[in-house]
Amino acid sequence: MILLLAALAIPAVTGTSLIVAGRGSATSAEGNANLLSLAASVATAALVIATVIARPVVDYLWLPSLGVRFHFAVDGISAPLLILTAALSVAVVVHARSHPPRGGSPTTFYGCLQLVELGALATFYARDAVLFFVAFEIVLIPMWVLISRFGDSHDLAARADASGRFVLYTVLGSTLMLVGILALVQSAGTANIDALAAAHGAGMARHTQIIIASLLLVGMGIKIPVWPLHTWLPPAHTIAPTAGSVMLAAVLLKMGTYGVVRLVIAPLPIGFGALAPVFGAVGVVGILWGGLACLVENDLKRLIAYSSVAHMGFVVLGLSSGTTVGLQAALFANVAHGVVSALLFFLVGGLKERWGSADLATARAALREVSPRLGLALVVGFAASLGLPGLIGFWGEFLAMFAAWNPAPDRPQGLMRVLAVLAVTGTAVAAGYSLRVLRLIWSGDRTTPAHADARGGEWSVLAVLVAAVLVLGVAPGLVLNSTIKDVTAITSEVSR
Amino acid sequence: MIHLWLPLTLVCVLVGAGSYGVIARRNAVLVLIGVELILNAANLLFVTMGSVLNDPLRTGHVLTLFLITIAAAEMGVALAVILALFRDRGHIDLSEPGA
Amino acid sequence: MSDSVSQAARLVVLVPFLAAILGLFVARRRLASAFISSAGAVVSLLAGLYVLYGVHHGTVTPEVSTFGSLPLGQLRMPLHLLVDDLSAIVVVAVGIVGLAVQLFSKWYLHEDDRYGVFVASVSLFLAAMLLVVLSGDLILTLIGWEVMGWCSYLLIGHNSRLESARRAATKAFLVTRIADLAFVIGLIILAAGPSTTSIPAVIAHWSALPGSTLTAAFLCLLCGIAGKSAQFPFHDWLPDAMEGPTPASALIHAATMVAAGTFVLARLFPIFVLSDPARLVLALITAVTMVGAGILAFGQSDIKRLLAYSTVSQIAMMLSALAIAPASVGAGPAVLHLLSHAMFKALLFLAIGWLSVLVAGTSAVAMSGGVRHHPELKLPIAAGLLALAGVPPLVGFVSKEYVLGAAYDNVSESGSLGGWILLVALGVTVVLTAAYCTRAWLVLTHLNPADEAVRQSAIHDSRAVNEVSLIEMFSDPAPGMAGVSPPSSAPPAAHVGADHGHAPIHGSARVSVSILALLSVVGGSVIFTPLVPVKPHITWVLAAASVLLILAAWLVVRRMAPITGTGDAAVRLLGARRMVMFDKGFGADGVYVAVVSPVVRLARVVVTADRQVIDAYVRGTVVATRWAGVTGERAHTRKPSSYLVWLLLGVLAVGVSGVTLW
Amino acid sequence: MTTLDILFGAVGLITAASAVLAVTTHQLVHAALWLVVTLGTLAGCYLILGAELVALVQLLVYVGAVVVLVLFALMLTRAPMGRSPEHSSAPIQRVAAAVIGAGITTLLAAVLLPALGGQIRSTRAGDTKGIATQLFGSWVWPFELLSLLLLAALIAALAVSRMPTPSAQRKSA
Repeated sequence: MILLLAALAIPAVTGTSLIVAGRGSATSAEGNANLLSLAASVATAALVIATVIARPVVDYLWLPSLGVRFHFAVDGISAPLLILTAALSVAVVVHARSHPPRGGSPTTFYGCLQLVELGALATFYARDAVLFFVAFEIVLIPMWVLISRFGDSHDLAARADASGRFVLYTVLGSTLMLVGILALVQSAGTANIDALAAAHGAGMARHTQIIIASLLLVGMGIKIPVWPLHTWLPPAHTIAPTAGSVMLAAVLLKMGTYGVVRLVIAPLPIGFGALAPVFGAVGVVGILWGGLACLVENDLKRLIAYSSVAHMGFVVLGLSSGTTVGLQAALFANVAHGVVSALLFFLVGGLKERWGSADLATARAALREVSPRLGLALVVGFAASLGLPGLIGFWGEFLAMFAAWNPAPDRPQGLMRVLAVLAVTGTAVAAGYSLRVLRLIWSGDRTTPAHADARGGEWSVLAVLVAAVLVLGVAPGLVLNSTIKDVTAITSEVSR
Repeated sequence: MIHLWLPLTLVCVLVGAGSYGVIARRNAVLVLIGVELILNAANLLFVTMGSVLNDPLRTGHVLTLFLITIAAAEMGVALAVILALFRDRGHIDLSEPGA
Repeated sequence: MSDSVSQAARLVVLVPFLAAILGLFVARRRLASAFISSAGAVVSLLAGLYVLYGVHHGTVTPEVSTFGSLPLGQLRMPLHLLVDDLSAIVVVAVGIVGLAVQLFSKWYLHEDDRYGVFVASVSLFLAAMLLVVLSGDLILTLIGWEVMGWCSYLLIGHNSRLESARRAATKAFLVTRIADLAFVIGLIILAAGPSTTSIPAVIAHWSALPGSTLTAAFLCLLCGIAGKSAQFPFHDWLPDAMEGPTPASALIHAATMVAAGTFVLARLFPIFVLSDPARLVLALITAVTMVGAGILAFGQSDIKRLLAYSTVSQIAMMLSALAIAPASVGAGPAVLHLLSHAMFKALLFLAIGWLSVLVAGTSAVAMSGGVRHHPELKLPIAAGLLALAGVPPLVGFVSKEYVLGAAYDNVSESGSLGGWILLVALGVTVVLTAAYCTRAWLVLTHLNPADEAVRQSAIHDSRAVNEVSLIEMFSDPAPGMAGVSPPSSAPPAAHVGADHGHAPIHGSARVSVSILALLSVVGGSVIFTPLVPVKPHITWVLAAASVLLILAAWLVVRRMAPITGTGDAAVRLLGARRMVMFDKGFGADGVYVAVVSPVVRLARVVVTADRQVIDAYVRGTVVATRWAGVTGERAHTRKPSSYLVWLLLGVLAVGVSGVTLW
Repeated sequence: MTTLDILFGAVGLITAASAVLAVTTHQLVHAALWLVVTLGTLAGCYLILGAELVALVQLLVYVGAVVVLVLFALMLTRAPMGRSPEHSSAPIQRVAAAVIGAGITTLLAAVLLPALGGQIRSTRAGDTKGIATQLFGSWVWPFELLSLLLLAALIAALAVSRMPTPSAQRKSA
């Protein structure tokens, strides 16, 4: 219990103290801030792993009049996401050692990173719907600061536009989500996520379920993001600093899908079942839309953002199938996208710093020739991105397609099969854009202008992520075994 | 012995007249007169209920006394504001747009 | 026994995989990577031999678990290997070719700075191919299938400094990937029925209910197989893939990956045979492919591309055996042809690669008379071409006899439409194969006294390298398309001849070529062993007919071959202008481009729509908010008395609503 | 009908009429004077209801002090004497005012009369002693707070009237 509280307290205390105390922007402050937040992240990661193993529960009454509890716990669904969050928090700090933040006080930068970690961890720990919402909102402002102050300063208007768009869009989503959560808590009579899931929507009328589910799905759909609510993502990623992009893609987007599992699928099975075809359809449109956009997009960071939209489309498709396979697929694809997008954004962030821009139309030295390490990481990253079997991206995508082909009995089978076929087509588009990028920047005969290869912190981060892509690709059971018990509880399917 | 509908009707009429005065008047002092009428309606209601209820604390009467005092204070401040307004604009016509 | 065989089966896949990972770590050190990759291939081959031994002597648990099944609710995914006589023999064949290629590439890529990466990719490729062969689970098949595709992307694009190699690699991967879409759907359909991906369970489930669903699944699978095996209409990536280094071509595009489709279908043969429509479609595809590719092979101006098209034709032959073999015959003929093709085609590629290093090019012009100048190559190339042509008693003859026999059985038993079509197509293909083999042999052994002087000076004077390519340019006026630029597949730094820089051939490379040659000659005797699932028999009528056809083709081509020039019968028969068309594969590439460009156009539409339509709503909220703000500000008259009206109206409204609602 | 009813009805009618006149008259000073009448008769109402002390205070403070303040305000703002229609707003606003006033009257009547209007109650006559005891007993702290409020209002009024106005600032600038 103390472990769990400490895992939340460390980033909270470090983050606030860095932001409040660190006014000086002297160069010495930077190193100290980095060391402090590195120590904090490592300690948090250790504690998170300890909580995943020990599974403690923290449960206090928080707001008695509303019945809101200060209730945190770990289960199989949240465990992989917690580890992902903690590990990437360490990674961004390590990466920032070799690529220091620009544009503001470094203490603010590291403080905001800590707060983002706090919010994400608390979201995944929370077992109370209202508490979940509070945690969900914690990440918003620090992330806005990261984008608006530490983002790409070439075009200040674009930076203001991107950060404003991020905040307004997500706040809109949060508002809808809050209304949905309050309605859910009101009509189900409890805010306890486990109790909500165990009830399976018992005692709630069909139309109530549909209304609440649609509110929550739109609200979280903005965060995921599903087409057509995705237009905040490309600018935010393009502008955000590397650390911001990584946390945004790898952690924040996951909070949306995690919320859908926790607050829509589990407690509102009938309502979600009614909306699932639409939800799955927008997911598949997102797959194709994002993939096609990647085929002609010329800004590398923007391209990866669109590929995120496509990958999250597979998660959405898996969720909408309503079977154990689909949920397993979605949860795995969630983690997979976290790892792959983190790898790609670390890479592209480093490349953008080396090149000065992320424009693909400019002729550059081929990575394979001048920086084989970056080249290797890029090849692995894009191979995983196109869903190559044996790498992390494959399992989620394939299983999602399988689940869509074989949906739960209350889903329209014909439509879901059409969606499965379209999703398969999306993997070919993914191959198209991945090879396009590789052909443009990885292979080639140019060796000028030369740039340095990855070393030190950057290389170790990339190498660890590449290893994760391989290991989870070869042994997907690591994640799937963790989630299966709670997933079968949600789908109430008998596991064979 | 008294029928309660009599004072209560008077209360309603006073409030209605006061509201009319607040809206229909342009001169700030006249608006203030409307406000005073509404305030007095409240007083009357207090006194009525204070007289007919067996309240050992005498709340109705005591609060009316307080209200009368507060009304005096309010009047003083309002006068000061109106004067300040007059010095600034040269008129106290509330249907003219403000600065 | 059973346990150790299971272990060996796991090692067969695991060792090359580990060799690939390790190889990446030591990629910069030549010797270490050569050692690791070769050792990986050797261990894998030995383990494969042990598995083969175990399968035929002793009890074996056919289903070998790997890393446990995945927990997926109702879908059972055991992820196990399947060890039986079918997989064991193919494992050994793949292992032999793999080892030969590893040994050969140490010499062939002697001066390549990315040798380490190359052999690591080859190791990974081997692991993937062996996984496909040993797989007892559709998912493992898919994994191996796609990883092979990715490796072939890496290997074709090995020389990524060349635009043509980059284009060929991208094209190969995209074409196969698009075909694989259907493959994936086919697998999903197959697995969805019995809710498991285990191949024995899938076969058991579907044998009980053949029907349109099964046909749909197989049509989807056939699409993927046609892509991977370079069958019409996906065939055009394979000739372009000759941009890759020759050892890679030998391994991937001759012996293994392109034949993987045959293996997968052979694996699923018990249920494939139940779907007549799918079999007819396969028969049509393979008939068109084998004849078309044979014709194209004859007209190629580049010997390596000739081999590529002959591969396409031969693969079609293997698949055709599956399309027509009666259920009683089984997948044996196809697998036998797969094995024999693996041997002689790998041999041919390695030998031609060897020659290409010596003469600095793979075009017919550069290679003309090559065997005369390098007599040590005479035997292997002759063995390879004879086996390819199907001359008795070489391995090609035996396996081709079985394929023909399968067609004959089909026609004589049931006389299906597919059987007749294929019997005719096979006959034509036998002639065509013999014709292009003869042509290649005549070109390679051509001795033109007039050219001899030029060639001699070319070999001894390094400046004359330019002249050689000049001659090529004159005789081959359209070097435009990807695979046509002749010297590209030689190592970039290679000079002409063994005396100019490139190291003399290593002993190990020579041995590997010799072993393949030996197997190509005597490999046919495998039918007398229990190692392959066929009964030893020869249909004498067919054998005699095919020998006669081969002889006729030989004589005709022999007569057509000119004495002057390069001794190329095709030039005389077709003329240079038509050969350009052959080199372009009759414009198949243009068709692919025509497919891609609408997609790119659609992508542009999507990006425009993203910014102008969807984002317009977002920007629209900004405009709307601003408008509401301005309007709201206008509504504020700044007149206190009108505010008072609203205030009291509000009070009234709240009061009324309160009273009425209460 | 009791005697008190008749008395209250008479006084109340005067009160209501004068209140209406106070908000409708076109002469400024008349408005103030009608206010005096209203407040005075209201004191009479209090008397009838038996609240002598409140009635006295009403006379003292309201009629005595507040009305004087209103008259001062009128004079200090140089209000025009005599009839002038400018004191009232535009006709449409007056219509709105009438509607709202009538509405509020109706609303209050609809709430108060059904709830309490039907009752006949006796009033406590001359209970000054009880009020005084409570005022300086139970209510002493609010009473003292009120004195503070008065003080604050005094100071505030001073401060507001001495405050430099925006236009004066503009002039001096």
